[in-house]
Amino acid sequence: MAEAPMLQVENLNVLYGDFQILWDVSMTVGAKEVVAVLGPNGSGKSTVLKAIMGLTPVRSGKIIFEGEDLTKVPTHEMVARGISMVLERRRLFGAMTVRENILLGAYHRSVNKDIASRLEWVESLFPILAERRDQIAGRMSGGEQQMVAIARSLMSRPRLLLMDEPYLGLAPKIVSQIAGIIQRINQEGISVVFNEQNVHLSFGVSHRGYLLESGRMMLTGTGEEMIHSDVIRRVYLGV
Amino acid sequence: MRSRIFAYALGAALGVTLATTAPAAEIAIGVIGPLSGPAAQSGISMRQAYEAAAAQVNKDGGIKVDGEQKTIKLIFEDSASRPEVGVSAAQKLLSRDKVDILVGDSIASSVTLAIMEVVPSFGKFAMSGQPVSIEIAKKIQSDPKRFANFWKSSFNSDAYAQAVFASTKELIDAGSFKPKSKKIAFVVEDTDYGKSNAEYTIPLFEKDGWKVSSKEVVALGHADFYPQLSKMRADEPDMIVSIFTSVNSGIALVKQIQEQGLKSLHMAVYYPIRPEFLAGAGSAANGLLWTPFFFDPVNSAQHKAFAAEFKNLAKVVGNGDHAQGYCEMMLLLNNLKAAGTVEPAKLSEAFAKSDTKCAIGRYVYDTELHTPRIGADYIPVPVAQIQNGTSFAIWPSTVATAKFKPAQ
Amino acid sequence: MTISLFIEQIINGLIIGSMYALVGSGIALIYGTMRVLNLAHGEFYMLGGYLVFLLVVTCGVPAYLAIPIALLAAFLLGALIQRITIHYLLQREGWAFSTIAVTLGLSIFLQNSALLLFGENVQSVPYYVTGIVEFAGIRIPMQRLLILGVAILTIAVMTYVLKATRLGWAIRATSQDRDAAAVVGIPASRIYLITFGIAAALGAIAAAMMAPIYAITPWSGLPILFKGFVVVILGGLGSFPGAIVGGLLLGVVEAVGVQLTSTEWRDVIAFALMIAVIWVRPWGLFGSKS
Amino acid sequence: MFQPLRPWQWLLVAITLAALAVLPLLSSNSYVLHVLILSMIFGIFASAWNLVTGFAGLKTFGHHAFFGIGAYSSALVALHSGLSPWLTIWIAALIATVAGLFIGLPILRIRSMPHVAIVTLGFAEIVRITISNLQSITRGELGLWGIPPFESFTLPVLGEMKFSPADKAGYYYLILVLLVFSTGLITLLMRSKSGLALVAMRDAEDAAESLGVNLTRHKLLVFGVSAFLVGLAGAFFGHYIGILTPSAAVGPDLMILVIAMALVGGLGTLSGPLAGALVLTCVVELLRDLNDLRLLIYGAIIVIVVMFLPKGLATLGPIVRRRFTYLRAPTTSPAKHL
Repeated sequence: MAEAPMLQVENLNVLYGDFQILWDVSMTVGAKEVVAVLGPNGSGKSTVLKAIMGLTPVRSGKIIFEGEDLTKVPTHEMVARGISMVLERRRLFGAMTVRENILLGAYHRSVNKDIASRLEWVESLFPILAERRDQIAGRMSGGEQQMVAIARSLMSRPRLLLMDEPYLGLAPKIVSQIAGIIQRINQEGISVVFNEQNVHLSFGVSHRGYLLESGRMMLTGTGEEMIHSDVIRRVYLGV
Repeated sequence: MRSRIFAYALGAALGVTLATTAPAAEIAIGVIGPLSGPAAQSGISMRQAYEAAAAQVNKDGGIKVDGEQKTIKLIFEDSASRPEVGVSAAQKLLSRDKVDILVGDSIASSVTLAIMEVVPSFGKFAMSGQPVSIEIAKKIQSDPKRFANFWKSSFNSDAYAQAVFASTKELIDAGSFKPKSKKIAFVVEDTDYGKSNAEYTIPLFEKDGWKVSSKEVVALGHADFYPQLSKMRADEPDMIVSIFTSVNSGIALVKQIQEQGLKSLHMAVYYPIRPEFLAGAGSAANGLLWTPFFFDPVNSAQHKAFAAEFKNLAKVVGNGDHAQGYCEMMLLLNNLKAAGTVEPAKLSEAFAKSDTKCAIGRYVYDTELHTPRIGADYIPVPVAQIQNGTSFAIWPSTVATAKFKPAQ
Repeated sequence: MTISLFIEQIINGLIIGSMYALVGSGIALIYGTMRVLNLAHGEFYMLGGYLVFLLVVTCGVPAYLAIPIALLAAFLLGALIQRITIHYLLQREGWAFSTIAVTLGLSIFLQNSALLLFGENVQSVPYYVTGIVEFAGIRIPMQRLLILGVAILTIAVMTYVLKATRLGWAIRATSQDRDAAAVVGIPASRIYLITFGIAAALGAIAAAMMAPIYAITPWSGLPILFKGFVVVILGGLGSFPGAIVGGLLLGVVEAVGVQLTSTEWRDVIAFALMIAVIWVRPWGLFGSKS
Repeated sequence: MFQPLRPWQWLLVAITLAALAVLPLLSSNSYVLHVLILSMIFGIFASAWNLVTGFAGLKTFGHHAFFGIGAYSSALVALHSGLSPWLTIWIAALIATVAGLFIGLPILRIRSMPHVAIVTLGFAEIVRITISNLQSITRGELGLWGIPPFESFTLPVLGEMKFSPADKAGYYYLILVLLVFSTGLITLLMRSKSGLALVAMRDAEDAAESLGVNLTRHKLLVFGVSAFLVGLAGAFFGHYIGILTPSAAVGPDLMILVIAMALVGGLGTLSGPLAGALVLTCVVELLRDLNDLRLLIYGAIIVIVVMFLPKGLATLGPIVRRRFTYLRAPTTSPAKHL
């Protein structure tokens, strides 16, 4: 059992109406691993993460986390199982303060014990947020908002963190800052799955990657292996 | 024959069973009135009263028509106080049930006006019930040939205006009401009833040197009169006239006038006629003047007798609507008896000559307007005052059971 | 117009306006959290009135007990209705329209159920408190002051719940971003259920307080629904504080309007104002553009 | 949906029309004709509302305003100018169109469906209260009466076309012609470039916009045509019933009725609203004896249809067919093949 990966996704099929987005997608994530899901625009990267989290209904396939089948578990129960997610474009509660946003991360009954120590831990990762705690979240810069979103998702002390396009729309300087944060989170013992279009950006922090094209898993491997793969070249450069 | 079969098939397809025409020994009278919707309470009272009158006649062996003794059969259809529903109901009664006579609407003037568009082309006799709108009479007058066989069984809407004005004038002449500035305020409901009654009343007062200080038109069922009453308290009118069909509005207004401490003489039109008014308004109603006080089973011996008889016939406690409805149906049946036929022209002749006494008065027609005459000798439109929780007629003197008492 | 008359009219307006605010805030809460326009909201008001009537008049329960019981019943009824209709529609395509359509059907259904159960009769509840307060030429009955007091209390409690409780946070979070709320562990469907119940209860509070003044009929919901719409448009659809301010504003405008003109065109003015607001500021007079 | 009809479909349409055309020759029962005439009036109304709501995706709740405007305009113009109703119904329809464009413009600025719903409801209330308050012109709630009926004329085969409550053949054929006209106009519009753009925009507004479709113009065109047809139906209604009151011609009940018809028949289909109008008009007449239950059942119908038959009665067909297919050939579910 100890050999089984932390997260196991098997033959996932997802449809929007009559349009099939994912075709038999399978992947695994190990404990304390950072995995990047790569793929061009519209390849279904986001859908993979949303399907794992239960935000998108799954037609067929299985999602197994720490030996438990989570395929039918509703989104709001996921934090109780140890999975948390940072949504695409931050998705903060814009009218609420930074502190309120972060505290909501510990909303679920299973994780709203010892909130003070969780808050302390999260604020130690993002000292700037402690200073800005009373600011309205919607009025912050993109990078700051991303930090709030990550802080919020960490309040439940997840064992697996899903990040949907964490670099999207951020300035290069901020991107490297976020990359540092991902590494920092991973050092805390948390597995991370994130998706990203840019191959080189992805492999700075990830141990392993998956390549999606038109809803199908094309390739997996370490950064080094993938960068030199013909498939990558074909998908990205149209060769 | 073929057309009958087809109509039957279509009828069956629509789920409509074609009514078998009434057996020869019955006179079918179709009645249209509100059995649902905002006026349903009055409509249901009218239905009970019509049924009681028909039952009375049938108990006495029916009516001899064309040499044959026949009983009365009433077929009721709902109008929900809506003209287009009333038109459908009339269509159904005239062409499906093939009624001999149509009565409608029992309450709503607008439905009556709509039914009048339908009946003449079917060549049947028709009569309206409680509707008072003068428009009905005007319509009859506008085309006497077309409406030769349409008769009203209630007086015209200006009767209330005259009662309000004449009784007020009498109170002033007798010295029991002394207006300081001759200012009058109106609070009326946004229905034809409210607006047209105000329209007839205002000129009578204006001609006599009164000034209308405010005219507030509120929605049907409106119940918060504070803004209007605050305004009036500042104006200090000598008299307030309120006209509602909704008892709800009436109760609220009377209570709120008391709360605001307004001292004006208050004359109400219509709503205190409903039995639930006194229960709702309680002591706030004391001193209120109102019209039309048709039915007084407490103080009028004649009405007391009617109430007992009606209780016996209908098994319900009679109210003003019952008295009117019973008298209207009796008027129709008496005239039917006199004519001895359902033929419209003959029936109209009987109506023109009718002189029928009933609990609420004596029915004699203005033959040009096809409308019963009003006045002390015919149908009085009495004004009442509520004194210690009971209504007493105070005007006209011929029917008065008490004297006006100024408010303390 | 004298100053005291003017003040009296403002007070008249605030009293009625506070009731518009309660009804409007229910519409705003429902729209805010689940983006559903509830055309049956007037019927929550109507049913709340009948509940109070049944308890106070038919069963003789004292008002201070009857009103909380009626509130609870209205809450449960609202939640039940949400669970058997809106709940399923929200999971389907085209929910924005189908939810409006289903609440329209519900509204007619509830009106006519009330008609069958309670009849056409106009029902009324006796004043909860009697007496008149008089100062500086202004007369206000205690019953009306009670209305204002209860409205202020209700708004204060609701504000506290929304700002400072776990449930309130969950409602606000869900209304701002359903997915983000789900991701942090907030069960959206349960929040929707509770919000619907709370909105129904807010309508019932308004009905309970108005029952001694505005009598109860199966149709009393419709005019109040239209007022509620004007209120939420003025305040910005979906904004709780906006609905409160919008309600008070509408009440005062109406009362002062009666003083200055006649009552006849009051509703036309209210609707025209509403359309004008949508034309120039679709997000409401007090809402923010985003 | 707007493919050219196949031969058998043409045949079906022809048979239906023929049956409707000969009906008055077979039955002189004016009550049956009355019910059918009402069905056709509401059929036009429901199809025109469906044009805006079902096809163009603009969810409005205030179309009864155009019905009332059409009804009152035609009646008042005919009453005061002495023009024939044959002419005034078209004038009235144009007036309703102008009103439609007037309210259509602000609505098109709004994307939010609830705002559109509230604005259109509010607009219709303004129209209703205004008609009700302008008593000197409209006689308010008492009802505008004395509306001239259509003039009779003689046709070669069918004989004299009378327009009277007892002999409804004339009204019947006229509304039948108007119904065919309205259905034809809607079909033509939906098959045109505008129609295609509309359906595209309903399904994906942003996509259609990026393709360079001028949404405002198309939406406004549809809104105008819809108001025109509803106004026409209203104008006919006025001359037919002979009396107009604000609550009957502009009341919210009317809109509720029409919404129920379109929903029951199937929103976004051509025949749905027509079928819904026929079914519900007959149901309303059948429930006449049930008085208070009438509207109760009606509300329940709307709820049930929205909950269980989201595409109206039209969905029943495929459901039944699927049942049968399933019984005959219980094949594996399609998901397995993916």
